[in-house]
Amino acid sequence: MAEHLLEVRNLSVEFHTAMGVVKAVRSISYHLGRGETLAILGESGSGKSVSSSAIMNLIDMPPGRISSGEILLNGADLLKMPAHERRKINGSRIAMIFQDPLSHLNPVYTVGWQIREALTTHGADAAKAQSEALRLIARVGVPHPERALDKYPHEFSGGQRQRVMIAMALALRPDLLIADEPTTALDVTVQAEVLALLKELQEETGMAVMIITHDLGVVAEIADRVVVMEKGELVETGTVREVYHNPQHPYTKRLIAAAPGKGEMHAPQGFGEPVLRVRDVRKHYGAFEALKGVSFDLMPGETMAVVGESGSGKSTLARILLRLDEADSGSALWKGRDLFTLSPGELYKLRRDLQMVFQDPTQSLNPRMTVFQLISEAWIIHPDILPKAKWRERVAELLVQVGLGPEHMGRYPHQFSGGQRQRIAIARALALEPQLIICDEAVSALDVSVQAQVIALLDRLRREMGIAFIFIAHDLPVVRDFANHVMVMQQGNVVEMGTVSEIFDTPREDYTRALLAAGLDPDPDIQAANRAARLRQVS
Amino acid sequence: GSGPIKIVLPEEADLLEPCMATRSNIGRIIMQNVSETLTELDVRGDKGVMPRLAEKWEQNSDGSWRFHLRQGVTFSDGTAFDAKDVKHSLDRIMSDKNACESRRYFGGMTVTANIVDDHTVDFSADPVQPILPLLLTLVTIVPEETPLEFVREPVGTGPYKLTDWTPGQQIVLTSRDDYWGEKPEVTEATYLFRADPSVRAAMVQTGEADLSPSISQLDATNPATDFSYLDSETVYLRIDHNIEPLNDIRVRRALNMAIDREAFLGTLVPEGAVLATAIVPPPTLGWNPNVKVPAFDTEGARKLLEEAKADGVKVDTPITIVARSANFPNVTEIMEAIQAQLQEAGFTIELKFVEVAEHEQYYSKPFKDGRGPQIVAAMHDNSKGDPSFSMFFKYASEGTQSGFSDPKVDDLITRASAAVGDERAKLWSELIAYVHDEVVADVLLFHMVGFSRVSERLEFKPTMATNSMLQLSEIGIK
Amino acid sequence: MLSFFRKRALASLISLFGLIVMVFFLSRLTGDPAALFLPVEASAEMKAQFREIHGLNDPVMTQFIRYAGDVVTGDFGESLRKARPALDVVLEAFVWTLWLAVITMALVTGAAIVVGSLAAFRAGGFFDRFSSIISLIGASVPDFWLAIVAIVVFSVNLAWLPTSGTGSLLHWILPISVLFVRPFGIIVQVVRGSMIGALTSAYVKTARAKGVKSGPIIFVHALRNAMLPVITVIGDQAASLLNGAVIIETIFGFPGVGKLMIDSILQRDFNVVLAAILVTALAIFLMNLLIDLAYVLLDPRIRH
Amino acid sequence: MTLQIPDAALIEEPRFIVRMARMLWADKFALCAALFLVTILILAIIGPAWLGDAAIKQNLRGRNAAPFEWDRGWLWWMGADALGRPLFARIIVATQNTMMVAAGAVIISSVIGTVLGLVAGFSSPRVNQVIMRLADVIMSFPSLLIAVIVLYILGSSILNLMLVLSITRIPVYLRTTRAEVLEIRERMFVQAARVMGASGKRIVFRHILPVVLPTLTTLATLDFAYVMLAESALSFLGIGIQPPEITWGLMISQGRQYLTNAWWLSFWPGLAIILTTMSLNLLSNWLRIALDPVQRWRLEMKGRNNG
Ligand SMILES: Nc1ncnc2c1ncn2[C@@H]1O[C@H](COP(=O)(O)OP(=O)(O)OP(=O)(O)O)[C@@H](O)[C@H]1O
Ligand SMILES: Nc1ncnc2c1ncn2[C@@H]1O[C@H](COP(=O)(O)OP(=O)(O)OP(=O)(O)O)[C@@H](O)[C@H]1O
Ligand SMILES: [Mg+2]
Ligand SMILES: [Mg+2]
Repeated sequence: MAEHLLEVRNLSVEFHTAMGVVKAVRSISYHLGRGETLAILGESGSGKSVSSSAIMNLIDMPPGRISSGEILLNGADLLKMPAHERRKINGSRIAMIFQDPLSHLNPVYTVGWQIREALTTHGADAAKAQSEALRLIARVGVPHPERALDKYPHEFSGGQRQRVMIAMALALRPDLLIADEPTTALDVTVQAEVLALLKELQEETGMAVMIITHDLGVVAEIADRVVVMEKGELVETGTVREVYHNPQHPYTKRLIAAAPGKGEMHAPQGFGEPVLRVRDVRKHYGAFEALKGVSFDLMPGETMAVVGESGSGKSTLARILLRLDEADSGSALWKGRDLFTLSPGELYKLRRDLQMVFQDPTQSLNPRMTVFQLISEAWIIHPDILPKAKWRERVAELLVQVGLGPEHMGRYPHQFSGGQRQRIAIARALALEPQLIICDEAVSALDVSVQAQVIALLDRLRREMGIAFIFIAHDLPVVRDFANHVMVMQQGNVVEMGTVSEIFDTPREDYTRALLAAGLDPDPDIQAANRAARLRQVS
Repeated sequence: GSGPIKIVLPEEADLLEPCMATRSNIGRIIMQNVSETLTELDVRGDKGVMPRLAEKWEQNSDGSWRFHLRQGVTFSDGTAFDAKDVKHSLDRIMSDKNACESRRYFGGMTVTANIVDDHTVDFSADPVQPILPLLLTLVTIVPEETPLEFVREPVGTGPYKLTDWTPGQQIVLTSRDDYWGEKPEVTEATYLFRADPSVRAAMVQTGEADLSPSISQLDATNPATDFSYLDSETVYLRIDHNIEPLNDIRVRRALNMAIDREAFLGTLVPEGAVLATAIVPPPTLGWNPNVKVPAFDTEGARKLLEEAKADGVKVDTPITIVARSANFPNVTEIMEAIQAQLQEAGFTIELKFVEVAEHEQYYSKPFKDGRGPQIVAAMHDNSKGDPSFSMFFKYASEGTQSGFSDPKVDDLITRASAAVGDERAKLWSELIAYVHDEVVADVLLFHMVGFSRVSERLEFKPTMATNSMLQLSEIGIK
Repeated sequence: MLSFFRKRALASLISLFGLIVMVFFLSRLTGDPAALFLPVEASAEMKAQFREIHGLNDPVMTQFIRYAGDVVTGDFGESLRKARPALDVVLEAFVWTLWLAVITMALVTGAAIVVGSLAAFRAGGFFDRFSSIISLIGASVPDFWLAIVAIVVFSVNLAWLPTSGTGSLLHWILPISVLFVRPFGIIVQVVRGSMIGALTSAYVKTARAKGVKSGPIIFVHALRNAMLPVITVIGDQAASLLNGAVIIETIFGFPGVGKLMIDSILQRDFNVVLAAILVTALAIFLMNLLIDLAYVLLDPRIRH
Repeated sequence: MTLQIPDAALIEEPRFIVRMARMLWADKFALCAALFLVTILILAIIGPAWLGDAAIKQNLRGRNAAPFEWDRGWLWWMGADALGRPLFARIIVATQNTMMVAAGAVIISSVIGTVLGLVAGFSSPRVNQVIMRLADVIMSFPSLLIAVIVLYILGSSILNLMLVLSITRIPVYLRTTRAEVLEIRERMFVQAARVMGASGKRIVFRHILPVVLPTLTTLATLDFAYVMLAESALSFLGIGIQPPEITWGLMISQGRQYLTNAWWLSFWPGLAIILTTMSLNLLSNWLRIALDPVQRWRLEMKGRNNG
């Protein structure tokens, strides 16, 4: 067995909470060879992040406890190693890309400093570290690398932060890279670049990659073998092709069946007056122009998907529409009233109509409030929506709608997995019964089965209640399934706008075409063919 | 032997102005060390007023005084001392351009100096001053060039001159070679200032200082170095006679009887303290040995109160005792004990402790209108040997701190102030007895003692005047 | 940035002026300096004369206008007590206080951050309990106890250090040690509390994943994030030292501004009080400005 | 379809009070602290009625009696003061005044300071500027001067003293709160609340305040000690509480001169202050953990292990 780089045997992890012990991971075993790529699939909350944290020795113990098992790296049990030896392994031999880049980057240091630290911690000198950092950040495709090194995490877009995390993890060319949903916030072109980068490094250094993802396309593109988890247990394992073509476990079957991008495309819906009319919105951060005149109309009951490269201003647009940031110029007429000039009082009344699901679920939930408090806060703020007696019932209902259970009501955000947190955020937005929901990567952290479920829910709401959506996403198949209209953005500009079918079937702009081409197919065979075709093109 | 010494004092001198030398924190440093006076009171023996810069003096027939000055005396700036300096010194004190404190001793009189010749000066006073030579113990002599405003570098004829003054830290006096008198053993005195008594005591113990004129009774534990001395401070309760029930003499008598003065000695008040029967301490002219401390008699006090009550005096009205925090050692405890003793006799007493500025408002006139019955606890210092420095202020109708008005008292004060010799002593004695026994003006408590710590290498005995004057020439070095 | 400074300076000037006005008028309600300067036996004429000389007889408004005019020309008046320019008196004392405050706070800050951080790192552990007890005793022990006990032990019994006074470096040891104790106790607790939060953040996990050692994790990653409340409290403690450590100055015979201020307040030496407040206020305003700048430097998310 | 989370959901979350009690039981230090504080509170209420007379009974012959001389009777076990009054009784009687001044001053200053800090951190730059400069002014106003002025003009009483001490403590809370608000208001969950239409008040009190509160509580507990000692200093200068009222601070200041001869005079009240501060602090540290969902397991785990 010594040929395996990593071997996890009978690993069980449990957490202590007020309501008893949560067994997050139950006796799972898998292995990973040198140069191999293992994808871990599984529903959100199934213990993917926890098991990889266990490998990194990052579980807070207590409250967590590794109740059984061993983790062998080159045959040595990491769990039995003295602390200082263990520490030397982190970063240099095993590195990790975290799921939630904003909270995992230190807010008070520049990203350059944080990348350099990874290098200097393991012995690089300052000058070397600087040049390496520059090389890395350029390699992961962050624009203006020199300047980027001196910026702080909050000055980046979600995708850019994720790339910073990737650069940091790759800094020391580890033997094993654990990537926890490394591409959820990346647009498809960048995603393709990053995946190519991983492959390249794998070839160069024989690095093994353990990738946790919900995106079957990514699995198809990069993985050799797959492990599927459900409720803390390992339910299926095999090569990518085996699992895709011949799933055994009902969950796996369901997962593969739920892969998006196969349904019918929605036709445009709304007729008559648009509910939201955005005109020429501009925004500067210092000298940097994040939005360069964005205009569009949104019809009632329609979904406007916003796709485009990471850092193109999508989140900025969302924030501006909600008056979380002030636009420099332009207007946004919501049912005829300009959102940008409303007084605080008027804005308050409109707030319940306009809701948002943020890109970063961890940060957008108050860590001191229980799920019940988080969701019912909406009704405290807008008391006319629901009488207090019905709150419990309705919270339970909402939780079920987003794929959680009523029993989660008393828990706090840190006790959930990333995807679960995102669902809480969605439930919170729904609680206000708004007429427009802006979803910033709202479903990218969800596994495809839940994603399908949530999309179905949103779609139903859209149809039944006429809620309009601005749907910011990188995942084109999801967009294809859900949107009526699509707006493609690049560098603060709208490059193309049209109905789903126009964009997906007859894209006009090169950038749109490139985006579509970079999309990944969940079928490993198709994906392999695509890749081969791409390589041919390049050469 | 001879050599330098270090003296640690509780309070820094904020000025070293000769005409302010009557203030104790200043006088302690410069009086007779830097600035001398024409005459000097003998505080160690009973020689009374002795010559200093004046060799002798006599009263002229018109009541003015002629002083013959010592010759061959020079100031520390090198100029010679003569009659013009004397006149200027007096004029300067009397000037209204400054706030010279010594002037207060000349309240109600005009004194002028007339130069007869270089070494003779006539002082005429209106009204005639029988104690002028005593008053002149308070007039420090400065060179005639001294401006009317306060100076920072005192120039005097004394055995020492100021050589260093670092405010907040130290003052250094160095002995003069050209001093007219005997050369003292202390060649240099460094004054240090520490407000905390236990630190002062510790400094002498560790050798960081040689002399601390005042330490706490509690620290005075080493008989080899620690001495107690009667320090001329008198603690008393000033009664405001204007407000019922304190306007009734029986009530005032009861106050006096209800306090067990003896019980304080050796407990809250140091052993050596003397029970007071007058506002001035025993060696003062006219101190009356026949006046007796009121006997402690709670029952008697209670009876007197009941009597007064029967006559309709509102003895139940709460009486406030106003005391000043940190006025003297144990002031709070003493006042609390007094309060308890008075309550025992049937009084209703409230205590009020205030800081110095507020205390002053209760103590001195004009008193506030609409005040309730009040007693002010205060401490009075007279080491000058004559009651005139106290009696007017404390007891005359016009006196600033007087709580009553009695024509006989006023008359006695006027007559005693003008009298000389035995007559003067007799009148003061009469006044003291009258105020104490007939008027029952106040509740006199203790003449306090102070404690000093003197390094064993020094030869020094503190006196009643040490508080306000510490002559370095009296310190011997073993 | 420059406009920030200009605005800040203007606002500070206005509040400084307000402070002076307030102190000027309020202090004059608290009694008559003449009665205190002159002995109790002084006659009414003498008191009147004294007031005349020092211009205390004029209406308070006139006095204020005169004072304000003088201050503008840099004249802070004379000390009644010391018959010297009030500003000289104050500056002399303030230098001592400033040194005392700066040295003490530098030592306190260093020590408290290290101890508080380590305590937070193993919250609930032995070192945490131990340092908590020590620092809490420090924060609540009466300072004169420490001062007197220190003198008795180190000066009288052991004879290692001088009891009090100034002069050599040795003289600074006791006062600084005694002054050290309380701010140390307070800041340790604040650091500890703030660090416990910071050490559980996700970015600390990232650092651990990078293999960063505990030392840098505590003192580089978490500490800077935890510093906001800490520097605020450091500022508060420094301000109270700048206003003068009365007890310490009194016991150790240290000629600082605290004792000066107390004496001047009790003696109603208004010019000195005003000058002292102006000087210390200026120092405190400056310090607060530095602290506000430190916020921005420490946390890039805070913008003005 | 509902996704089940293993096991966890099955146990119903216990009631708040029960949970707090369990967590208190889990931390024995905090438990002792809480018991001590409850005792103090009871003594503060019944002290004056219970031992009021014993505390003022003077006995000059028994002055400065040493502690632990058991034959004098239990009241004297801490020794006696300079007037022979039993220190034990005096400390108990003084609890009421001490707690009133200290708690009063700390509560007033922390509430005012915190509210102003929240306002300064959350509202327009102009309001911020005004409040912050006001804080500067108070901060540079020497507390003794405020004391002299207020107590001179209004007279010295427990209430006024409370007022004086609280004025001087406002800036710490104000500045601390504001500094934290500046950072917290940039956090995402605050923005999420804004999107929901939460009013400024709600954001400040529901979302921001809980994050600042632990730091403020730490400060407040330490301020208890500060206030009690400051009160002692004021008494010593003759502008604070004065006899026959008693507080621990006053007892300390009265015992000051006896420090080298009869240490117990100021030792016991000093000890009372130290113990009170320590208890408050232990309790506030416990509370910080108990109220923080991310930290709470520490106590819950222990509760489990111990009980
Ligand atoms: N500190 C904690 N306390 C209690 N439960 C926890 C804690 N951390 C994680 N869990 C639980 O452990 C389970 C596994 O979480 P994990 O983060 O591994 O999920 P995941 O598979 O990564 O999901 P996702 O894809 O949504 O990120 C979840 O049910 C979560 O609620
Ligand atoms: N506070 C800020 N200061 C400076 N620049 C900023 C700030 N916030 C965002 N930016 C910049 O604005 C650009 C747009 O950011 P935005 O978050 O809108 O991107 P996005 O389209 O949402 O990208 P992603 O898909 O990666 O989330 C980015 O280049 C980012 O660096
Ligand atoms: Mg996860
Ligand atoms: Mg974004």
